[in-house]
Amino acid sequence: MFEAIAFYLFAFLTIAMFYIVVTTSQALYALSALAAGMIFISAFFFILNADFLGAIQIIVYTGAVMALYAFGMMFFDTTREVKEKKGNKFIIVGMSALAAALVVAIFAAPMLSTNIVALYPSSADIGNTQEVGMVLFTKYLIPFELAAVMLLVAMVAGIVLAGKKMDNSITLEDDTNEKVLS
Amino acid sequence: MVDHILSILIFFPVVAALFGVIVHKDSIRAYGIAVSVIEFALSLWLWFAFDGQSSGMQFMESIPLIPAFGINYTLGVDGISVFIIILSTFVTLIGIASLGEIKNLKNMIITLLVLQMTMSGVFAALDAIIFYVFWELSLVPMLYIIGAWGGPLRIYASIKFFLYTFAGSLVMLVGMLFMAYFYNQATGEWSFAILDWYRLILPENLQLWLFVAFFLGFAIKVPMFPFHTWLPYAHGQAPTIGSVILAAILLKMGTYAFIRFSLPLFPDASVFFMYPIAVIAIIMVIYTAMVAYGQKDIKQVIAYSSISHMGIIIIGTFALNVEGISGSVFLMLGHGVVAGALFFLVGVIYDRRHTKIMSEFGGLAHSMPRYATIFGVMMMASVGMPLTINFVGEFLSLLGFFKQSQILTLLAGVGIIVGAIYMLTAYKKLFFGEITNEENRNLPDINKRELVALIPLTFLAIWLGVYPKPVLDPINTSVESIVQLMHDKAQTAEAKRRIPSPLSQMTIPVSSIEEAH
Amino acid sequence: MMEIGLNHYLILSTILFAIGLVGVMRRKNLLLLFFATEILLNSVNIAFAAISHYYGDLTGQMFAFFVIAIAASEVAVGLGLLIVWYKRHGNIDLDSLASMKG
Amino acid sequence: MEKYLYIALFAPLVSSLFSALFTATPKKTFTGIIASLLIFSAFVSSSILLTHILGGGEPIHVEMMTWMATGDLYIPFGFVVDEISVTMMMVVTLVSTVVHIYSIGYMDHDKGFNRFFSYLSAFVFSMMILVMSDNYAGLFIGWEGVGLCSWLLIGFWFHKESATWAANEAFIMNRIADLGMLVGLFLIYWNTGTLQYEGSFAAFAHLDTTTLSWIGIFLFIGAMGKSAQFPLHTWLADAMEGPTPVSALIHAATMVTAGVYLVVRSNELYSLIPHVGLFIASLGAFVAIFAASMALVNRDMKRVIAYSTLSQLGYMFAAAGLGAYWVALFHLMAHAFFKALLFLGAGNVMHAMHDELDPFKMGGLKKVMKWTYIMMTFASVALAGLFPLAGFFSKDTILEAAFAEHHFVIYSVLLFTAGLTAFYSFRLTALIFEGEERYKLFGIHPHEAYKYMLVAMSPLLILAIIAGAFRTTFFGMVEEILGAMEYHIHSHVTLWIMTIGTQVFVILAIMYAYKKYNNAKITVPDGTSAMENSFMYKLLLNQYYIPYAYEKYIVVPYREMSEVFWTHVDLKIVDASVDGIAGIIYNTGDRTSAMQSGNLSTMLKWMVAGLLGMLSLAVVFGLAVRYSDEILAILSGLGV
Repeated sequence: MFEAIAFYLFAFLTIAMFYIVVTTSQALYALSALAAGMIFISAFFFILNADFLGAIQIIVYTGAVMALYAFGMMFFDTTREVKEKKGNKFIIVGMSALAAALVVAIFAAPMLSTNIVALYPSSADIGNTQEVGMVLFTKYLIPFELAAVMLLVAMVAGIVLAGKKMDNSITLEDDTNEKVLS
Repeated sequence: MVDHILSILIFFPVVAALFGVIVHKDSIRAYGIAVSVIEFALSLWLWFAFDGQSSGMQFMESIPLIPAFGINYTLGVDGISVFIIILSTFVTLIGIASLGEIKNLKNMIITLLVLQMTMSGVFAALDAIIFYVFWELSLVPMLYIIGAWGGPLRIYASIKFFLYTFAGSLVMLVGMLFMAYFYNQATGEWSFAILDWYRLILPENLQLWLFVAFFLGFAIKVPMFPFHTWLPYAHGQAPTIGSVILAAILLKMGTYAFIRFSLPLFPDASVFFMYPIAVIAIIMVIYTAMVAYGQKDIKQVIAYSSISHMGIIIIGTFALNVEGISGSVFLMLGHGVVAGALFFLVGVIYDRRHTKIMSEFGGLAHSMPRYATIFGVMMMASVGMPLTINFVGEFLSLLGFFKQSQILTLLAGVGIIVGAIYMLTAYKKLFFGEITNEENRNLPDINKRELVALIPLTFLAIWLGVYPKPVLDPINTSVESIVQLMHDKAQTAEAKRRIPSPLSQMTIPVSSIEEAH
Repeated sequence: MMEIGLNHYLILSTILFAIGLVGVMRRKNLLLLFFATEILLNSVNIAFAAISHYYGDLTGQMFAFFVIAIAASEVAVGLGLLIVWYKRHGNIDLDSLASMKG
Repeated sequence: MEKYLYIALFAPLVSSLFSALFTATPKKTFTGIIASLLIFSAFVSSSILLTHILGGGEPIHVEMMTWMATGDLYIPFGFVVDEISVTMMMVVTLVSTVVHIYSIGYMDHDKGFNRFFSYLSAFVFSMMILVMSDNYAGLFIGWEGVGLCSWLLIGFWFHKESATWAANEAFIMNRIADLGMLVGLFLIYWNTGTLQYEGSFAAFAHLDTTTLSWIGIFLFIGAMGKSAQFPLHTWLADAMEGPTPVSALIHAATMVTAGVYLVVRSNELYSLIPHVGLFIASLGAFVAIFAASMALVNRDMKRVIAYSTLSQLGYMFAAAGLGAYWVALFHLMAHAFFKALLFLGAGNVMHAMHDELDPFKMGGLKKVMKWTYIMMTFASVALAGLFPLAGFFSKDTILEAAFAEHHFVIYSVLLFTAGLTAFYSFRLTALIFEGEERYKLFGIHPHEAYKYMLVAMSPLLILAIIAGAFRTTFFGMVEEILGAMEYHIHSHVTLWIMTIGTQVFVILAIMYAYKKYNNAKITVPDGTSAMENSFMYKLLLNQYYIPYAYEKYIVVPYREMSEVFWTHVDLKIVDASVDGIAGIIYNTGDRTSAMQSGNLSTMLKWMVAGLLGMLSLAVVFGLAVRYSDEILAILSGLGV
């Protein structure tokens, strides 16, 4: 009962937040709503007994990613109202809704849903941090290490791109840049 | 060394081509000739070491490439393929020896050597995947030859040539993959070896589908009506050497593949499709001969005549008896020699006048008598004069098909009439009459370099017409084993009847012409 | 209705994904487009976590975990590129990026 | 004896190759002399072989080497000298020796002197293969070989448009017939298992009549082309564009008789199918009168003789078709002698008249060309069939045969044709040699031919006179192989009446011709006289409009159809559809590249659309799998 209430509550909140993200014309609202949505999502993880994942969600998304976005936004003129394109909203929303409906239909289809029905619907023991650690450092060790390297590379890339020689482009070359580079 | 002679034949030219890159361009001609002489000598050695009495594959080599899927590098030749390989090395040799002063001679020679590799590879391959690889690889040098040294429309012609044949062979590839899949279903193992596939007896409806898949690939290559339109463009735009090799060897890949794949793998389907294909072949023979008659460009005449002759080869192949198939194999050689020589001959006047339009000429027999003589000999060979190489093939092909259908053979035989019409008319336009165009009056007669190419071809055209036995015997041996295989594999009563066993003694059937219909 | 099953989570995930799709399609500002991609990634994460839970297998969580790692990298590099672009062109408007026109 | 066989066969080849060596060099008389000597040696060998056969010797049969062998097919280069082939060999080598020697003089001033001898000897070689081969395939080699040489020789003066056109026409017409012959060969092979004469003849006896008839018909189609029978006859008259010795050798004495030879050689076949034989005889009789009628009015000396050849070939086919093979062969031989003589005489006249061919422009030539006059007159008498010259014996026997076989229609047609023959031959001699010297109007100074040319012709003259004497010998020789029978009219009275009646009829025709054309009033026709404007005259002069019909209804439509096939069918339909497919693909690319606007949100929209499409497919397939049984039921209900 409690689980259901929590689910519906957070579901409503998450949808609302994300709806704001995609509709608002103020970048700051969008950022704030996104951060809120991320936190609400972590609630699902806690409900699902994925404690570690929930923690990661809060730390990485709400902490690191949002901070990055916040810093990023400082470079841009965020006070200005975001202009939206005049394209046909009906098509966009319609297509998205249709896609969602189809996916739901696929899930709801009797013969498929029987396949997807949970094998162990309430195994409460699974999902604690210890077990995650066990799996992560045995079965998924190499992907884990690779992810670490990837993050490092991404960090370096971020610094190089945004950091030095910010007056010059290093990805797009044109006549003015050639002298600098050479 | 003789055990690996096929590999050497295939890879020697390409290795030589790689070294050719570093050869100085002044000495590249000598280098090219030397390499092709060695290659030709190797192929002659192959003939020397070949046992004409044995019907099986000889000089077999096998190296596993992808053992999990049974893909092996398997080579081998029998009486059918060995002569086409020799013809290909021969044509390459005289082609390189007679190359004129063209731009980028070095690139041309390297391209020709690579082309030589693919040609030997196609005819020596006994593994479907290896066959397919060489089959497709052969397109690349030819694309390059047409596209780089061709006439004004060369880009269009080369792209058309490439895409058209490529599209067809992709369907063939699907057929091959399915064949291997079926082999896997039947035996539990994977194999792409043609000899393994020979042992399969496929259900008839499956044969029909696979036959069609293979047919598309082969028919475009041959080229059969109505897939023939790439050929006139390719010939019309290609430089002389390109046309020669295209007509002499590359087209033969299609007809060779019919004999190597379609007939022994799908005997029932071959019988089923015999009449439709014969009708197409007859259309090819007569229709393209008429189109050839309507041409204004001498090279196009010969290009269309090639298609017409390929029709006779197809007729012979689908005679499904020893006489017809031997005839068609022999006609492949004959057409290789004759069409090759005719394209050389057209190249001769093109070099002098830079035009191929027949109305520009006339009365050339006055100014170039030797040229006119050789052209005349080759023209007569082309129209199937007895004691020339083409007659043996045409006679046997038609003779073979006569057993299957008398009316259709009669129609196909119309080819000898219409063939004479366009050839004689073209000859008349080029050589007879007074010299009308002053530019033709002082044309130099054929020179030594051109004679190097033409004398051997002329000699071959007559020698093999008078005494075809040394070539026909090994062909016959191999064809007999193929026909026997088809007879044994045939399932339907119709197919058993249509494909006679060559081993059983021939009985003299007492039948009337009505009964046969 | 009150018993929360896997389907509930999947449907929620789908709805969030649809919202993300709408954002991806209608946003013109590149930064906000990035936000929308985050929504997409997160919606998938919910599905992973839910499946992991209901199947009793940690693999789903692992995937979600790596998705988060990738999202973090993406943001780092993406923002860097965005800043470079902004320095050159003075805006981060999608319509100004059309050099891939075929 | 085999030695002589090989000499007879290969001496002409050696001669041809020898002359071929000098084709690029200016005229060398010795090539002509050596070629003539070599052909003469072939003639001597043939004579030796003839005496061997006449002396009751066994036929000589050699097998030189294998030509084609595959499957059950086995074709050797085999040669046989028996009664039939030795006759033909004698005719061929004799006439060709004469023609070779004659040509040394005739081609004296021609640039292509050496080339001419090369071609001529090659022709003799092909003809020898044709007559000596012991199988149908070998015969076909010679058959095509003579066709090739005929093409080369008709088009010998290749700078002349008309000559090359005639050469091509001859070759192509022959090809049409060759196809029939080829089909005949195929039928023989698949029904008897061999192409050897011996084997196939032996097997013919076991075949049913229908098959045999088809074989006979197709072989005869081949013979029709070579022997220029209706409707494939037009090439022969046009072939007169070639040098006259060629006309004498090829288009009178030897090649055109190859068809008769084929029928005679296949006598064992044709005697089994008398109804086909009757058709051959009827066609022969028709061609005899048909060609003779065209010869009546023609104003080209060589064409008249060509039509006469055609007409005589009709006689031979009539005889062969009626089963009188030996008569046909005998007439073939006799005809070869006097017709070659006639042609060579015509050659002399042409030379003298500077290639003028219209006899109306000649006249009175007997004063300057005495020997030619004598020879041509004798040849014409022989042709007309007057006693005691060769033509009488051979032609009269044909008439007797037709009468004895009770084919009175054929008999009367042939009899009437004999009259026509006499008329046109003497119309020609009268116009050329008698009367006013009309040539003077054209400023021509005729002269007699070289002595050695006349000497060379003399054997033919002698043979044309005395060949009839060999009738009994000949009959004795070929009796066995041709199953010959003497044709005896039951009552001697009838025979005498017939013979004398024929003779009188022929003499009357000759006299009428002389009366009409040997007078001073003959002028060069200018198209104004009543006769020239009559329908019949025009019809005959235009060869019954058959060449025009061929041109209009076959040649021109063929050419136009070729053009249409190329420009419309090949380029506009076949190729255009290929290009169309390629174009559709190209255009699809062009159009859809608008999707690739470079604008991210547009592309994203397309991506989502694609996703949507695939999801829908997933749903559709899912449903299809779920309800597959129902779908199958519905489809089967619809009859799919």
